[in-house]
Amino acid sequence: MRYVSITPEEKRLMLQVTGVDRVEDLFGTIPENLRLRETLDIPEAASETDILKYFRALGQKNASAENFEYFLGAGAYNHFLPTLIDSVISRAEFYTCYTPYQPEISQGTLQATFEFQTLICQLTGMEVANASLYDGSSALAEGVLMAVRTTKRQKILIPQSVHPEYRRVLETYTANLDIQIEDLPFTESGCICLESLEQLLSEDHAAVVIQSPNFFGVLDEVEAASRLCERAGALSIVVVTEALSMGLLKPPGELGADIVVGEGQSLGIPLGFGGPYLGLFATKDKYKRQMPGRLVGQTVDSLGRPGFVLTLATREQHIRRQKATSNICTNQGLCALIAAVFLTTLGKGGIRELAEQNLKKAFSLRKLLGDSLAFSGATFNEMVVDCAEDPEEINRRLAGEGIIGGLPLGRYFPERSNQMLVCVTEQNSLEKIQRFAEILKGVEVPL
Amino acid sequence: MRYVSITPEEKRLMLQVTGVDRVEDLFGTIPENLRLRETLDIPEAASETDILKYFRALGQKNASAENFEYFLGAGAYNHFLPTLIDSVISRAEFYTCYTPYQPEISQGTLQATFEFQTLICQLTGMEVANASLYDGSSALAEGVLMAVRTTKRQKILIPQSVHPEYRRVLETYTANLDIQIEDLPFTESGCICLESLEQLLSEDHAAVVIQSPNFFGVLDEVEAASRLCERAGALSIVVVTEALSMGLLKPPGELGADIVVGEGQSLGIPLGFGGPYLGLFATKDKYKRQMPGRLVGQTVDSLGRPGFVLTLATREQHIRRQKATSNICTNQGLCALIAAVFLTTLGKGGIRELAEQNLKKAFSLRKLLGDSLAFSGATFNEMVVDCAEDPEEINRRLAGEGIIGGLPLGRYFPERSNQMLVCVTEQNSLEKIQRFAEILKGVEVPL
Amino acid sequence: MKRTSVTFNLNEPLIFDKSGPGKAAYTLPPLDVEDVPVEEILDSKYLRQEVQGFPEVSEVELIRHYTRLSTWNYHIDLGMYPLGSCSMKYNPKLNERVARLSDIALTHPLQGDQHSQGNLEILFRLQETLKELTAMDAVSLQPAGGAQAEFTGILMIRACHLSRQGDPRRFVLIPDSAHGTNPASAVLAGYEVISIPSNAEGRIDVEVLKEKMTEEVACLMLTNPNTMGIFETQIEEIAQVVHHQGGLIYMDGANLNALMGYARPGEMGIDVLHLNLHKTLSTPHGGGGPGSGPVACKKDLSPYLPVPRVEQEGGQYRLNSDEPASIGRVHAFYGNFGMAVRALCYILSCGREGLKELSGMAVLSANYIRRRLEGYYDLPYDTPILHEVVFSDKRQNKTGVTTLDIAKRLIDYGFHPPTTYFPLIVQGALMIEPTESHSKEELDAFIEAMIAISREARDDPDLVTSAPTTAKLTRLDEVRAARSPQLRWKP
Amino acid sequence: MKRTSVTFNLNEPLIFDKSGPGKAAYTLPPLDVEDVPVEEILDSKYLRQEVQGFPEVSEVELIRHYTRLSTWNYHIDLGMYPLGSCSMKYNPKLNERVARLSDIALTHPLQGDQHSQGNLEILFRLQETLKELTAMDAVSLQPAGGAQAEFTGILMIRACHLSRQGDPRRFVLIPDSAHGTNPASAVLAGYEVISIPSNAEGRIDVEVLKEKMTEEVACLMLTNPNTMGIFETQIEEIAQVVHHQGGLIYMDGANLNALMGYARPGEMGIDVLHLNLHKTLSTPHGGGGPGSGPVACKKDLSPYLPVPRVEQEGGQYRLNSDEPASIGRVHAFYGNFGMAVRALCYILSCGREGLKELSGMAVLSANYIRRRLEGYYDLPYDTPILHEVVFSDKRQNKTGVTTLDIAKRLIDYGFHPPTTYFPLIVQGALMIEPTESHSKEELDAFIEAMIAISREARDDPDLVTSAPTTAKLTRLDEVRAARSPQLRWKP
Ligand SMILES: Cc1ncc(COP(=O)(O)O)c(C=O)c1O
Ligand SMILES: Cc1ncc(COP(=O)(O)O)c(C=O)c1O
Repeated sequence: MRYVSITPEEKRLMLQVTGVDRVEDLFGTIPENLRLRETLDIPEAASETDILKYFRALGQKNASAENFEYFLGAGAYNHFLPTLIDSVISRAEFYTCYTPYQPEISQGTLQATFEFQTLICQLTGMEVANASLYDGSSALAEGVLMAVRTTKRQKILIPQSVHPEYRRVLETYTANLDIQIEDLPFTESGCICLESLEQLLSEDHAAVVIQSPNFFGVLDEVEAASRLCERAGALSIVVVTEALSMGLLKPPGELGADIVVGEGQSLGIPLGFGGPYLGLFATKDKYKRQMPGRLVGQTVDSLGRPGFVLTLATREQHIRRQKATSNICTNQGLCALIAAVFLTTLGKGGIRELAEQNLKKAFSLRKLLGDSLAFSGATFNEMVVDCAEDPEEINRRLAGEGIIGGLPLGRYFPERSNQMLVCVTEQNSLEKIQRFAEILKGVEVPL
Repeated sequence: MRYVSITPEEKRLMLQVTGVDRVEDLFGTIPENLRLRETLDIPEAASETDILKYFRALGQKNASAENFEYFLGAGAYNHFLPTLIDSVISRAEFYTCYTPYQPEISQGTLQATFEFQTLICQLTGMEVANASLYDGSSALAEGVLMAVRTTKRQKILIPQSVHPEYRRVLETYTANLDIQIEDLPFTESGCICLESLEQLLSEDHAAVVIQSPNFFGVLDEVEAASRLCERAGALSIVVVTEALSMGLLKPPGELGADIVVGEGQSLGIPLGFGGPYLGLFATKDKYKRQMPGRLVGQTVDSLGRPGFVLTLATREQHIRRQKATSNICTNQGLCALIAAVFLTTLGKGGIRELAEQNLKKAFSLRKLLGDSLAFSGATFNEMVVDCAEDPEEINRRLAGEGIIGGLPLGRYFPERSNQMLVCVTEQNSLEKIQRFAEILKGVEVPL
Repeated sequence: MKRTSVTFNLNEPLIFDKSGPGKAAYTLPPLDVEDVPVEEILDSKYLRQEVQGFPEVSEVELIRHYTRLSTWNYHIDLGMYPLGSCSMKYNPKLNERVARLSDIALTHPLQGDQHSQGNLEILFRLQETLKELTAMDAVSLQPAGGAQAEFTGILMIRACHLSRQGDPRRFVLIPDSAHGTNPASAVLAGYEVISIPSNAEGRIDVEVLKEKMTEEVACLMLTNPNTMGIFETQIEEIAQVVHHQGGLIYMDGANLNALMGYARPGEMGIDVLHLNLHKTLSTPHGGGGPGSGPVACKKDLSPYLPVPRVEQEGGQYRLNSDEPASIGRVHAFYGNFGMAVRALCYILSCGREGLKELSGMAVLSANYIRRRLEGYYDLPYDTPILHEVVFSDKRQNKTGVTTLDIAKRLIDYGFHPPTTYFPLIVQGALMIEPTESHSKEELDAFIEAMIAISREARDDPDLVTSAPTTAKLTRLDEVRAARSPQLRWKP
Repeated sequence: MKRTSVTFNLNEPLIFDKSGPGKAAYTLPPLDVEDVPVEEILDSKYLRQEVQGFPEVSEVELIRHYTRLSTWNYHIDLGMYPLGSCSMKYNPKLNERVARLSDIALTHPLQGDQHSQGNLEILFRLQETLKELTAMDAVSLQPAGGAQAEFTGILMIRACHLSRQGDPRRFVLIPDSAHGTNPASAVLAGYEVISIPSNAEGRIDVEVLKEKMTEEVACLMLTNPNTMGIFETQIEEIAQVVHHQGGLIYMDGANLNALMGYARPGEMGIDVLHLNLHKTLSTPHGGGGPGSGPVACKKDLSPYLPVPRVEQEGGQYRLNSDEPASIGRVHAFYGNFGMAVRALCYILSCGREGLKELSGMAVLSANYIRRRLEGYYDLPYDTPILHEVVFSDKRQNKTGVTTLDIAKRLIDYGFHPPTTYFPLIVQGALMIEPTESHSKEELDAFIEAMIAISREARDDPDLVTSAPTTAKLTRLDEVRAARSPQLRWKP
């Protein structure tokens, strides 16, 4: 057993010190009848060689971005993963340490997290950001809970143009907390209906949730909605599933958002079949003591030297237990580090260039698709297409050409079974974009 | 340019300090007419994404051990590469540092090298080993030079059963040094002819070189030859191209070798299309001051604490210049670290188990091939097979079944154009061993 | 050989202070589509200026920045990290390699079952293995950590009560030794918490439990072995008491590293349970995650598990979201899949005997430490323990030395301190969980350091109260940090 | 911000002292063929006992062992490593990734041209690029390092003379500032060495050269820019002198990092040249290799290049060993292929402008250091320099401080010292080569440390002569090491 470091002779000595004859004797406090007599029905230990073979064989049963070109987004995006990231996060110093409870020997994680918080503030245009939550969906739930806590109101307005899985998570989180989730209609542009919002929004509402770019890819009415929220004393919660968009688009913070929640997967995290991802959470300074999750702050040590610590812990479960702002404990530390490395790698110029490439590539497809777009609103790198044929069938055809097609919207919205949510990133080539358009429209497209 | 860290403004400041206007001005000592006017005819910088694509595409034009099963050895062996190796050598602390000239800040490399030297002594059964040479072939050349230096004699006996490329290197190295290379015959068993050796060996001979297992896979007469050498006052030089064999076979040191040279590739180094590999060099304590290459020794610091330094540097070119024992400077440091990690991973039990698996798997093929073996001598994991057909043709057939066949001996020995040198390691499966035998014999083999 | 030397270490400013215009660490391929100006695609009202404050550094600077930062961390690959309740065991390198195989790592969660058979097999097989390990009937891998798993499990219990009786009930009983996430999760699920005191043995006080266990109680949420490392020997009686009142039992399985192959929660009357892949099953803690908290339950509760479920039929795997009784989702997609890959790799590497050996050696190591230190540190409970031991600083208090001081002094000896001041029922708790990973040499060095500190506390308390002296920083001012929080860099 | 802090660092014994029977860090698959006992396959006379003294440690112990060791090394990713003549530049991570692609890394050298087209393209393309970079006509990538390349190149010169005149000639001229490998390689190739003194400018004394350059001289072996970082401005005249006597010129191209895109040896009369991929082209130095020393030559000399050669014909690549005039082989297979992969990756990453920028910034950085330090350290030659600068310790000698002391003191300031006591023509040489990798901040910190040391040397020399005080060890006893060598562990 290569993961155990004690020889049989040392084991004997240790047992002697411990005063028992056999390891089994140490389990004496477990009632006899509860002790497992049989061996577990799990295979015998496999060798490294066989394990690698097994997982490689499993991999071959998947499609992956190594072999396919993806036109699929919907909350998980196939972006450039700079080599630098793995060089940094593969350092055991970063990935084998615990949450930095002992600041004297955790300054590496602490400073990196402080930088992450700063980068997220800059990206979102907000004043304060935490050290991460599980993913975008639970970040949304936490955002709503915080709004309820802060406003002491119980109603939430949210449109169907928020990622349906996020919405489902929100419903699960709020199900037993006397919170009412209400639907906010959207228009043909794909944006929320501002008139309806004006009508529906009342003094009972804790928050309005908007996603932008929304689930249909459309840049939504964040600024107008935030203004309405402010008037009603509700908080404006903006969800971003495509964090890269903020490299180019006006960030929620500049549009009046009170809380920005999002998914940081686009920031250097592999698609990874859905996780681990990175829940982003940013808000205004005045709400910082209401925030969920870990926060790193700057301070000095007893000799006056600057350093970092986990702070505002009185919000947290390990201090406040049932009164905590959230139950979260372990979060997504290493993914936050990934995002920090990614954003630092790209920097001011790169984040914009990358975002522009997404916009322009998606635009080139948009032009090719012309009148088959389902919504008229402006888009970033995703758009909904009306299909002449069953989208699932189109996807089968695409797969034959090494393309993973878009998301058949019927999977979430039965009434939209002829629509496909398509994503184009910097990873898509002109050649495949054209081919994709051809197959989608069932005709040859002139170059 | 991501590999440069100076901003345009900083560059301006630095130029100012330096007293020139443009970087070009710093090249003023290069005569006008020698300065390059044109831009180099090299492509423009490519992005990380495009470079990865390019090299992946190149990789797809190769066969590799990822997709093929290899029955090819001949000085380069497809063995198990424990994951631990890359975890260790990917630490920048190990791979981005220089030769440990400053021991105070190089103890990591120094201690690891000291452990490597010890492991090689243990494996070869010798008393002292150096910190590495370029590869097995130049290690052989250096061994012969050392024998000449030590004995002050000029003749060398060496059979054709030493790796032909090693022999070619030896010839290149000794071509201008008044050293005579003489041929030592071998018998039908594949071993050197001891009677001939007895006849040929004289007081003019500096050394006899034997490879074991030799190029034909046969375990050679090291002990008898060494005894004869001793009698004649010549040194016995033993070449080992399959270092793993010493995990099971009596090592040269126990058989009377004076110098052991070899290739350490089997010890955790990827096939790597032939390099970087690892030249091994070990000898008796009494010859240590005649050795080529770097040596790490234990000492104490000025406060009496134990530590390691490069030592016996007066043998080396940077001190002794034209009188040095060798011209070698940069050697194969990181490959020595790989071998140390490999040998430590396997340890006492693993090296034997791995070697036994090689022996047993090769034996299973040997049994299947029965009477088509070209030599009668005992073998470890390689053997020469007489083919009914052109071996190159057989290899083409094998390739169609995902198998890289053995080495057609005709490539080195025109008179052996119907023979193939076959290697079986622990990486070969029973299934492919059987299939290989079938195709080689052109018949179905009963299981 | 002394455990530590003192050497220099490079300081490093914030990355923002290294930024300079014109430096960059990235490259992108040239755009292959028509380069339409952004303003022609989007109205300028949508566009931001460049991101203010974003750094511009070269690749070299970036690597040096993070390399220097990294050297300021203590980590498992360096030495023992005996954080109680955290199971800081070795994180195998093979797990990391397997999780990075591109055909596994570069897969999209919505690419469809037919394109994901390999991944679905990983999820399914891990679920099956966890069922066997715990003797539970069904598993979901969706929760991303222990806390989220607790929340999920309690929601399932709630759903169960609702469907059985139309009433979710009102309370959750939680022992006072429980981890803070337990009450926090119960509240998030809409319950009120009733605390159950521990008895003199450090176990649940069954008499009190009987008293508090009414028909208004949805469940008892216990940890077994508990946070003192003590097995709840009366677990069967406890289960009876709770079940008798129609309640259910949730088990926080954070401490499963004590039981693998020796005992199974499913045979103790547990109804719902979570385990932490990032503790028991060796996935790295990553400086604060990602973790993964699979939830396991008995058949009765399985209708309430989150969706989607991974199912197998005729050798094909599929995702099924059509479960009307499900509590819904707690995470988009399928949770922290990458952690599942690592955990399965670990299980296959260890095998059935290996897993049992791990728990055995973890328990032996903890008991060995306890025995060797009990002469030096106060043991608040002399009940036998399994995988971890909790001391207090009572003896050291006499000279003014506290748990905090002892922890900081351990740093000077080259160790990460144990968990401190938890569980709350022990004043000045020092909670030591070695796990099975360490050599006897490493354990002995830790023990000797602890013994040396106990002597220092007696003979030279200032030495201890002024520790650490050999760390990069010493005793950071947490009050100041909380009073005027500096949570980000500003230009 | 101070550059360094002082912190603890873990000590670690030899791996042999951690060994214990029954521990293991490996696993192997079960044997799938018949398990015939070894003794039935081989006579026992062939078999050894188990390897005496081989360690037995767990995976955890192994990783901790090497992790701890690693922390004792200074390295490029940590900070500036200004070793003169070594071009210790940043080693890009992308190179490492590309070199590990399994379809490239797991290929057998003898698998045949048809199965190796990708690898052969790498070799071919790198050769072509190096030809362009140097203006030479042919390249071999076979030599595994600079020294082996020198040997190869001199052998080619020898073969050339032999074939031209039936006489290899007898001498090789080498400037006294040359690297030690130069004379050692010349002797290995069967020549005697004549040393050429440097003139007051630090350049080859052309008058002396003229004197020594006879028909018995096979070649002049020079380094350009030389080891003082000084360009041999009279290179054309030198070439004329040498060629006039039928001699050839070998250029040690270790310093090519000064010239890329600015000047090309092939246009200066150089006949044979080597360059070091592990210097100029960023392949990592690995604590002492592997390196790679491609040899380039003019058309006249190309018949003598080692075999095999990589050739292209009709889009197909092939290896050709059928070159009767070749000197033969200096390495089995094709040399250190993995380094060629990295170097090509680097060249493609930098591109034509990038390579030039590298050399430009390397030269600027060296000149900047020189300017800022020349007020504090003696500059033995005030000739303009390119990529490196050599100071001496003359001024510091006045208070008894030597180059060794300055070097050791730099460690306390968090820098790797420069190359010391080389070139030999400068007493107490301090040879500083920054390369292009560093930020101005890092360069300035180095400069300030050097200035501070010069002050300390004046005001408090003991501080300098007792350095380093913050390294793991200080001033190891090399005399003792050499007098009674302990070259291996023994039980
Ligand atoms: C006993 C116990 N329960 C629950 C948790 C919470 O787990 P997580 O951090 O994964 O949310 C922990 C983790 O520290 C724990 O030790
Ligand atoms: C000028 C010069 N020539 C030759 C060499 C030898 O190169 P290598 O170490 O690759 O053999 C060096 C390396 O230090 C050098 O600096």
